[in-house]
Amino acid sequence: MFDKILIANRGEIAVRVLRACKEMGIRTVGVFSEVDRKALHTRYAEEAYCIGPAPARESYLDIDKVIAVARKSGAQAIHPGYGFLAENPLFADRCEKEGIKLIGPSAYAMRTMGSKTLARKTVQAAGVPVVPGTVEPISTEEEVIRAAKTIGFPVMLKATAGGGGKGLRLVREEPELRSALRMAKSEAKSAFSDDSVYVEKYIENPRHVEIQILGDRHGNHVHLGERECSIQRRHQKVIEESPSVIVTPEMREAMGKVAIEAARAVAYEGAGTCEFLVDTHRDFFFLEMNTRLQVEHPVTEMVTGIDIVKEQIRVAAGEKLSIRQEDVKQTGHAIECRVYAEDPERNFIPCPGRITSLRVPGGPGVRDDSGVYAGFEIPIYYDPIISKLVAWGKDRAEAIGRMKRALAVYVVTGVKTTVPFHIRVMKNRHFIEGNFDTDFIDNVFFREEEARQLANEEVALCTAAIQEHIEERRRAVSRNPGEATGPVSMWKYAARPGIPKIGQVGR
Amino acid sequence: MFDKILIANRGEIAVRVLRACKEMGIRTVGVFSEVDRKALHTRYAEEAYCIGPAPARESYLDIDKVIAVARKSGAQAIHPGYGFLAENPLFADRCEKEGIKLIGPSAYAMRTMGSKTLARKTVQAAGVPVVPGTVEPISTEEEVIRAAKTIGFPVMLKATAGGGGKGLRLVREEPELRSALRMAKSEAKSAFSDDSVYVEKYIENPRHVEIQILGDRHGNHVHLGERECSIQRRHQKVIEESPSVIVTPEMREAMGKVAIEAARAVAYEGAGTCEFLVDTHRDFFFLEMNTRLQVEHPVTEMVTGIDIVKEQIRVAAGEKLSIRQEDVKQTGHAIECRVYAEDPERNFIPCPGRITSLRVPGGPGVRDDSGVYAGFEIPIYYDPIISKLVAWGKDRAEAIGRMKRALAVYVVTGVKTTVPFHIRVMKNRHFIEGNFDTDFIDNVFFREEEARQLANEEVALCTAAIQEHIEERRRAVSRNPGEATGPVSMWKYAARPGIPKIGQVGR
Amino acid sequence: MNYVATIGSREVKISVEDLGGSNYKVSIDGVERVVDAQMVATRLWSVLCGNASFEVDVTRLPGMGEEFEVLINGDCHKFSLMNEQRKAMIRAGGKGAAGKAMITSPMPGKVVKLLVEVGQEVRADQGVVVVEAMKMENELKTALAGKVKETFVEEGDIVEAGAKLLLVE
Amino acid sequence: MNYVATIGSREVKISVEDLGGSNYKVSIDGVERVVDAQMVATRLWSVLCGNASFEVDVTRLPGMGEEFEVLINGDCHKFSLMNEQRKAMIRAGGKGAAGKAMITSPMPGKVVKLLVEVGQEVRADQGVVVVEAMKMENELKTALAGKVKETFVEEGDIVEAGAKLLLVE
Repeated sequence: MFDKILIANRGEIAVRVLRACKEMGIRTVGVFSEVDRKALHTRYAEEAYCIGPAPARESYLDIDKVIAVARKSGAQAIHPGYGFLAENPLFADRCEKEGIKLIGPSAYAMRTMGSKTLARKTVQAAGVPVVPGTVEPISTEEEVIRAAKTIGFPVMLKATAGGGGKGLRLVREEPELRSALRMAKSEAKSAFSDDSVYVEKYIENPRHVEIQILGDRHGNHVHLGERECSIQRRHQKVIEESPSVIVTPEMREAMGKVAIEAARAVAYEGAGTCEFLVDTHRDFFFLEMNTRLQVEHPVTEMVTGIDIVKEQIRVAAGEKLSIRQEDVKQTGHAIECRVYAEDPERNFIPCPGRITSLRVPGGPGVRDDSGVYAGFEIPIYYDPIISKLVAWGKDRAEAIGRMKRALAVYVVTGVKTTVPFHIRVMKNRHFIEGNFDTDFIDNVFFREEEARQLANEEVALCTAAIQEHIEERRRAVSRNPGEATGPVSMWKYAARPGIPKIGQVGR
Repeated sequence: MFDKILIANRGEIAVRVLRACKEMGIRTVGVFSEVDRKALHTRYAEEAYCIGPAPARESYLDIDKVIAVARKSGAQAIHPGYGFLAENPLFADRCEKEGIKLIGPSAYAMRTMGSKTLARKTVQAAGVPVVPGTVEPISTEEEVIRAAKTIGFPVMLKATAGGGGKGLRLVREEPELRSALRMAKSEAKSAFSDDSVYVEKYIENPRHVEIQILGDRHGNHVHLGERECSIQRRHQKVIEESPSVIVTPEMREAMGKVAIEAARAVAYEGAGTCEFLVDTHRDFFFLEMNTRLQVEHPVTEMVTGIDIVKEQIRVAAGEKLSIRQEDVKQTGHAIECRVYAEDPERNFIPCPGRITSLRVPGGPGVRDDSGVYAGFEIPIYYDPIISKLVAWGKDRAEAIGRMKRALAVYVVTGVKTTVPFHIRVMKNRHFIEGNFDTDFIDNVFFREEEARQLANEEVALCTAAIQEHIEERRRAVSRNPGEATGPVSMWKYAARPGIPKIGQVGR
Repeated sequence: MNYVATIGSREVKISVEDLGGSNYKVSIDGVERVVDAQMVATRLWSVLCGNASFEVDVTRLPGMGEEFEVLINGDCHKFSLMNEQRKAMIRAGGKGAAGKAMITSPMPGKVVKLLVEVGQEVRADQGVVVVEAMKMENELKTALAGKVKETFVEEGDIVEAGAKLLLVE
Repeated sequence: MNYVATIGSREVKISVEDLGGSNYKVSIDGVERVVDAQMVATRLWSVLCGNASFEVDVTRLPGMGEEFEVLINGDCHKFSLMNEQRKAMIRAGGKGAAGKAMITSPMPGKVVKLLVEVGQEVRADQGVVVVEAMKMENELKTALAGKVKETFVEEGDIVEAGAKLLLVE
């Protein structure tokens, strides 16, 4: 086993990996950009090295700097988390050259699965069903138009190097095609430094179901069942759950088998995920394989009891998988809500800034994977994820109930978050009934929300008026300090012991 | 099912019950004393009523006031949590008279099990093994001395109405007896308003193992396996776990059967716990039955997946138990550390005061059952419990690893807590090996701790010196405001963006 | 103190009176109630309205105009709230700024693209500028149709939250 | 700035020099190192000592004397730390208070019982007063043997943390 691991990431996922290392008694090395000196991952690592200025290109994406820290600190392995260098085969090559173990699959597996078109070819050869579309990446507008016409509208434009919903565009009719292509390419360019795209048939009302797999270098592979990620906003996953309400035991077995075939096709080592689209007939089509730890891995951990990050580390150290397929059991139901620093009232624009207070929910069945703390300044340079809130219940209804009560007391002040959005989803009838597809949020949920009457308006008005009243009184006192003993802060007012005079009984 | 439940408690346990109610969609009514207006349970309840001044006797222990709130709010049931009115048969009688369902066993069961001596008689008749001792409560010093001599020293003095380690005294030799009796009586008087005590044989090197049971009014009883509570400080449980390292499957089955017999003997309804002492030969003796939810119930919930509070509520509403004995499975291992506002460096004296900052650990397998928040002022009037931190792992080693890493990042400033104590226990060799009895902390652990060398002394010195240095600079600036733009707060210094200049690589 | 709240097109009169401690008598359109409001964290209030208990997160938006966003269990109430006297003053003064729309940056970020030029005609809801923050590009729109009067930033500029970007008339 | 730390009977010389930002050159008994100390919450510091990262919780005890308790991952370091000049001044002034022990209440609570009377002889480590807080009775002891000189409280009194209870000489 490794003595020391470098975590080449930041935020919640770096903290997640740090936790696994600490639990295993492995020493940890963190890296941080200049704006992340006080970030949680810098605080929690046992050693921490600054690797440059805030822009990721000059720090977290700089292979030379990361390797230099690994050598200086004597780390034997690097965990890349997700994003940044996680699926970069050049980084995998470099680690191999330096004799440092990258915790993840081989550069070959990354290259094959990283190219959507090559991945399609490879898994198709292994007998995995895929969505109809182009097999080669295409670059000119004319080629794209020709391909789209051949496949038939609606089509999806997808970045060849894509992931995380970036460089993705749905095109329903031909006239939209050019502008959509331009935007897909520009996003792909800025996100992946590669603007090539391909075209796929768009499946109507699809559900997004993915299979978590684990493999070791001794040829063993298991799957840990499925996650459903159909609650998406603009093709970005926002809520995930396991198991999926539409997956039957037979379907799970079939999908698991196919996912393992896909993994075997590239001699996959470590944790990976095969994503599928499921159509209304419950037929499933391979979409892509993510050759890294997924954001949503905790839902699988909660229903199986398996610590996926620890398994990653063990197999990277050359150990055999500690579990066989027959040991994997899904118990109960887990749901994850991604809490972003975004303003749901302003079309989810990012809200960097300082978290002035934070209270994280606890209690039975609730897991919070966070990368922030009260007082932390969320930088503008990186993904706006604050935390992943996960709730487990013995069944889906209990999980929803727990998530609802946990979200209701999740307090983040100073920046806006998506917590209110999640509360609304948890109360939505279609969500509760399990009746949704990947377009549910954009097409159904927001429309229903607009028509909704808000509750407790008078409480909102009262409280705002009282706050304003206290503020005005405070300002008045500040202007006329002779009238009082001194300026009075809001906090002082708030903390002043007062005996509540209403609602008392029996005195 | 009930529409509305009143929670007649405060702090973490009131919050725990509120969570269960919210998850079940049941409306909640909280009660609070004048110092608890801003307590978490007051904030989280959907209705909240002030029931009087801070001293519990005038608020949380005042039956009339609690009943008045129940009637005014229309609550159909009352959950008493633990402590306060939870095991008071007079309260149970009163609830019955008022037609309000008390969530718990009958007044008869409380009376029988509440009197240690009556309990012993009752369970003995049902074939349950008990510790040798007096069967009747005794009150005069002479009687106590006589009984102790008959049983043979060492003996335990125990409050008849006792619980939670209060009113408990070990007497090894006769000369200690009088003073021990006086203290036991005085503690019993102030804790339970009843100073009668009884005498029991003291079992050397015992381990404390208890069985969680559930019963409904239809005559069904199940047990949820055992908890071990041997990590005690002065007979107060501080760390609990499930399963116990010394309990074999056969022993579990035998203890479970006996616990159910004890419960049946009083037609027990709801959640209850049979406590046993286990001697070095793994023989077990009934100690007492707690007729309420236990502080340490979460460890059982984490290994069984059963929400004990929800089961309490369901059976109180007249439903049948939702689980049969064969459905109960222990999976993995869970450990609970009670985090108290106490100073482990000063003999664990209570530390009420304002929590200036709080960061609660999260991530996989960690549950925090807390009753406080950053900014909350812990009152001097009640139990000093802040939170219960629970860690689950697939085995005991993983649970300890998780607990250790969770405790390491558990931040509470403003008041001292027992977190550092727990960190030390998690690192203790005997604890890790499972080699301890109920006197381990007092007799072995503290002695080993005294001899220990502290790590990182130079870091401690550096940081204190830097803090002092900044403070002096700040004071200097305040005295000579002309030299700077104004007084500078510590926080400003701390938050000042600075580019770390050390440890940078690759620039 | 007397206030006027504007919710959409509705106007509501509110008055607040101190009762000592953290208790206030609040009347909304003449209906009185006693409210116990305790601040428990920055901008977060524990409110007892009678015996009903609420957690209320109050944000007063920066900038001119007393715009509030109040969160209660996932519901975001948006309204403006103004001291009655101030409201009256502003009314008397008239709206000098009618027909103008200043586009400001809702967050700190980088101006990636100006989609319009000075003098260009724009329709309501047209995208006018793209600001990037946290790896996301955000197209900002003009609520008002008209002509671009002035731009205050160039592509590549780093801007603070609330920074003026361009003016539509 | 120069300091003297006293750990048990050991004395350690410490000097701190600003390097700008949050960096300091700290020397302990002549051994220098660069320390990056950032306050991340009240009294809680994120410290990089070279590249080793620590979370350090620093409590400066109230009362006279610069007594510190510093927590690092469950280890509590106790020492006094004093500006060198101040230390020198105090030394020059001599210890007027030698042989006296003031028993103070370590927490807010209620005085339940005075176990000794004025004039009574006490031995070191003898319990002298019982203070109750949070349902627990706490027997406070005198570290010093001697005679009870004065009592400042009566049974039943509610006392603050740090309140004088009695004096042993």
